[in-house]
Amino acid sequence: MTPRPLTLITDNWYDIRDLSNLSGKIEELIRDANGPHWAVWVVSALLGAIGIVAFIGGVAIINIWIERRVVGRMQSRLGPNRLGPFGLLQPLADAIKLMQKEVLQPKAADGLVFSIAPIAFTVPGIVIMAVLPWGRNMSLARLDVGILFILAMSSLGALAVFTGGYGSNNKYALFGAMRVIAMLVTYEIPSVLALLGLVLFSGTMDLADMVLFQEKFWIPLVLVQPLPFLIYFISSSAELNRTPADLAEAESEIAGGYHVEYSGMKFGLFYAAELINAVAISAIIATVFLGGWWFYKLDELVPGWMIFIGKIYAVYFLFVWTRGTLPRFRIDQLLAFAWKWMTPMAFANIIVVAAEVLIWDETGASAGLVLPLYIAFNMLFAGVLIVAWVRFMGPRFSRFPDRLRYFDRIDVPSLPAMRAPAPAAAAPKSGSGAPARSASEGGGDLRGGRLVGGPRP
Amino acid sequence: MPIKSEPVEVNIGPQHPSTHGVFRMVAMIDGERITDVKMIVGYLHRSMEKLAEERTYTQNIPFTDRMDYLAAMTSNLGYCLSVEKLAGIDVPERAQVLRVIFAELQRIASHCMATGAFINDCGAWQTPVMYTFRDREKVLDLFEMTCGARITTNYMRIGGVAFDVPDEFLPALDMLINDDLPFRFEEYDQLLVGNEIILMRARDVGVVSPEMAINASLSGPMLRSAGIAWDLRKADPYSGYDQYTFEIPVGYNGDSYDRMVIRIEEMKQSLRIIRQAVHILPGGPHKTEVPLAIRPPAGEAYSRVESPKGEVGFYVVSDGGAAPYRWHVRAPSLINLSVLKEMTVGQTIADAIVTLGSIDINVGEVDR
Amino acid sequence: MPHAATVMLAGATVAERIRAAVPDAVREVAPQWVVLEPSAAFEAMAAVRDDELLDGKYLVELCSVDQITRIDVVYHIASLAQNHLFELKVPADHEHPEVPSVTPLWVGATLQEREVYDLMGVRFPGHPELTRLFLWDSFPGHPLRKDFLALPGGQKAGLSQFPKQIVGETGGEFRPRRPGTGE
Amino acid sequence: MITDTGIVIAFYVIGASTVVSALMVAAVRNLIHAVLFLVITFTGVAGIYIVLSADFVAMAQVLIYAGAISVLLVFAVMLTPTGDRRNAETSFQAPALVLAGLLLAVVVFVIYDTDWRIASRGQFTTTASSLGRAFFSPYVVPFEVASVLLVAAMVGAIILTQDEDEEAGHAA
Repeated sequence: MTPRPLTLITDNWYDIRDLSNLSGKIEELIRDANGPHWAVWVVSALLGAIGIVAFIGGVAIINIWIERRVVGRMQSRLGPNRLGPFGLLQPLADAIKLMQKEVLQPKAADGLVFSIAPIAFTVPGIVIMAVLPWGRNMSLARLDVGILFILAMSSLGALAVFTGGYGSNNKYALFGAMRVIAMLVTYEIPSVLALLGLVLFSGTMDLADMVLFQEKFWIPLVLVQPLPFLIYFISSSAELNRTPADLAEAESEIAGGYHVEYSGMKFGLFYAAELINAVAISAIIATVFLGGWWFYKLDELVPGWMIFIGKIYAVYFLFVWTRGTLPRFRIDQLLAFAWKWMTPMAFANIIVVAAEVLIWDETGASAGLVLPLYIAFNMLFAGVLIVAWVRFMGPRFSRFPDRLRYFDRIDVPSLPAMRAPAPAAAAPKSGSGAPARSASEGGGDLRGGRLVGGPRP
Repeated sequence: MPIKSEPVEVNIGPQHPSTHGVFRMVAMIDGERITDVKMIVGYLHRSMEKLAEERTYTQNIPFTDRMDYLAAMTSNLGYCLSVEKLAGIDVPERAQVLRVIFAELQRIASHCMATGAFINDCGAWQTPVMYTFRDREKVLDLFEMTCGARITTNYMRIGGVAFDVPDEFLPALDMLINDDLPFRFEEYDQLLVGNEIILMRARDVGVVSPEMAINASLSGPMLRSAGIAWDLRKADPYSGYDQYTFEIPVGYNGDSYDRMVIRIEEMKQSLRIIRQAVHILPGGPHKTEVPLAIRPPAGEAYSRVESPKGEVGFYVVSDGGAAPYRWHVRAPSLINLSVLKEMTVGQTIADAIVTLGSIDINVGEVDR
Repeated sequence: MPHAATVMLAGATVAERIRAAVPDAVREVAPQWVVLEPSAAFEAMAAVRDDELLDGKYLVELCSVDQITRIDVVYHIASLAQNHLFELKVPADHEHPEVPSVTPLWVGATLQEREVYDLMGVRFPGHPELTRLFLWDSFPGHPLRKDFLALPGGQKAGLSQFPKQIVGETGGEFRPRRPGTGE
Repeated sequence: MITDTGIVIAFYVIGASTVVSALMVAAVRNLIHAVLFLVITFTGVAGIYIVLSADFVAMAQVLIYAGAISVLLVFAVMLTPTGDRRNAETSFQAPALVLAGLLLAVVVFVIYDTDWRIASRGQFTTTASSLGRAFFSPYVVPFEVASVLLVAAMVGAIILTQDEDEEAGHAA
């Protein structure tokens, strides 16, 4: 909004440590040539937009490859490895294939809504990139309310998913749409509250200032705020429709959900936007929790934007990891998890953080003393809360002998039908009574998946 | 202020990622809750029972492969047993042990598939399927080594097995059952059995009461999960199963989770059986000489084996000719489906998918 | 004690128990099976299921055999508690076969009776939903019958080869069954 | 006064699209379409806030109205039976028109009656912190009253939607 004075690290425009030098140089040239003052705005906006769109194009292509290779390794297979070196050209081939495919539209679909949804889904992920601090001075739009902007944009993405699901006029798609709306309402709250704790602690909503805060105190905020990190990670994986919470597309239940009717490049847009959104959320986590472009003294040697991208992909790997590992929740379990665990925990965290900030402000203690104490306390707090929740509020199963019985023989009367009848239903668990009653219990007990005792081969 | 809702009719299948074949479930859904379920089968109906009346007894063996194509060996075995019972044929000792080895290997392969697909239905992103398929492939490699086919093995013959095992089979088997699979099953235990999300998804989902299980003629893991200790390998031993030491795992709750754990445990028990079978594998012929166009005396025989899915029974009626007069298959997949409605009504779609996955149907066997 | 094997009960033993409960239900006693009167078959089955000695709680399978002059519906019934198995047969008329449904006794018979109806044409009065299981509603005839040698009227296999209107038991063009409408 | 040409252009473009989509909300027959147009209207209003360099309000507008309120409207529409989704021949048309006309009159009157003064101070530099200070020092009572009101509304909504039968079922 308000242009800030440009403070360059070095004056050399070719210094790749900060790409804003280049754009600053161009702006200076325009100013020196007495160009119209709006030209500075337009040119810098265009430059940034081109950079971000180029980055996103690369991301969409390379992330397909990364995701498939990484998940391939997790699934004990190779993943794409034929096309080009290490299969790097596979995403290009996929993209070309998707572009060639005919875009089908159901006859009864809501035409405009159906067509606009993939675009509306792609935009928020791209726009979020604009407010991120890519380097010390590399924010395309440095907003005072950067975090609010991010939250606002990511809530729009879910609306686009709903639009697609509704417009397809398909029952599965509508299920996906309804699920995504329910999840949006639920997960918006903990994710906002989680980031609120950070805002309280760092005292700013400006993303660049948050990075500077972490640089100033030499500490990534994830250490000080472990609980918000978990909450935000989980709720954003729900917002991203990734596996522990991919209920909106739920391949095995509703066969793809909101994008079940999409084909060709419309589907391709959904697919790419999903990856872009994942990178955008990873970038947010990298910025506010991991310190963005700052990494101790490394950012003086390596370009900050490279550190930032490295951090983005570290977080992105976490997303791929959970996707490759975990089964899916049921929708009611997921919503219950959000309401019954994440929201109360986030509130508790805010109270703790507020108290901590107050103490720090009032006592004026040095950061070197306060921060390690806070780290220790917050880690302990998070651990205690999680363990207590699992102990006291974890799922209860109605009948839970979590083990099997083992029978090594099925004994019956030697001359059936000639003998006295078996007493009916001795054990309530065994319908006909006799097998469970007369069989000797052998082997061992299965508890927690481990066989305890008993003769084993 | 009650909210009025309209029930929606949703087709789950025949083209659906989680129906494991062309199986169709028409569900009336109120919100996400299922109020009524109809199953529609027959997309894979090949009328094997009619075709079999035109073919000789030996020519019918390949049909049994194509019924439960995930457990071809056990179907083969059941059919051969019924004809042997009808014609009074004795099977050599070596063939019996080989049959046991292959039937148990097939059980491992089928349960691998069932477990992986079940977790996939729970929503895991293909990873468990890949893991279990990796182990299933190794078993199928052994099949290929022995009879040249991986899926539709056509290995059992009336009076024995088609080929003796090749020389390299036993070392490979030894490596598989002693080095590879025990480690893998431990891995399954660690990854799956205690997994919180799987517990939440599968515990108390798709519950069958023991009374219902018996009344609905369920068999296999479905019956055992309900707490009924019933396994034909123990109750009605065939092919010398009574000489092996093994245990049958039995659940308490009759829910999907129990069925999954039972399958994992059964794989371990199968390993035990195979180890003993390899140990006692005798020499001698692998097959009794039986005329290719065998003509059993007029009569009928019903014989059954414990396939991975449950009790596979073959009811063969002979009129003394070279082809069976009537050939009926008791297909466990079909009969296990009779409680589908009771299990799924009142659940959400997600639970219904998990329930269907835990039944472990094979559409080839349902439709025949 | 050796492992028990399933005992196949002799027909006479089973017939004796059935006669004790339903006097005139047994038509014929064979060494391995018992032939029941269709009229009293349901009562006999109920007796078999609830009998203390026979304990036929578990219907192993249900199928049918076309015996040219009649159609036999064959029941294999087992007791899991006592581990025995026996066989009952209910003959039905070949032209209009009808056998009382045992669905009220064993839920497991639901799909198997539908299968028998579909492929052999035996009707089961008392079945809650007796529709074809595998074939579509307008399929002409019942293929497992011995007199079903080819499709009638020179029809060829393949769905598109069938005429829209077929004089069959249910008739009408092919359409997927809709739940809840009884079609 | 806004003098910058670019900002004036932006104001008129955003204003026009906001007004047009607001009109479409009333005009379209499909309720879902109406909600989607409403989202565009909300976003347009946020755009106007940005033009007025009130970035915090703009973001709150997008987050709360476009993100949350519209989702609630979508919920309401989806929970409406399909048959009741027609908004064409509703008997509320005439009263709604009257109400809208009155509202317009009030707004126009206020616009003309207010003495619009050009702000003496410069642009906001950080609207978020100024807003926060304003909320918590001079306007703390209205702020707190508003939040109490919202809590009361939420409790009321929960009680309204609770099914009586269900309640009885839980008690039993």
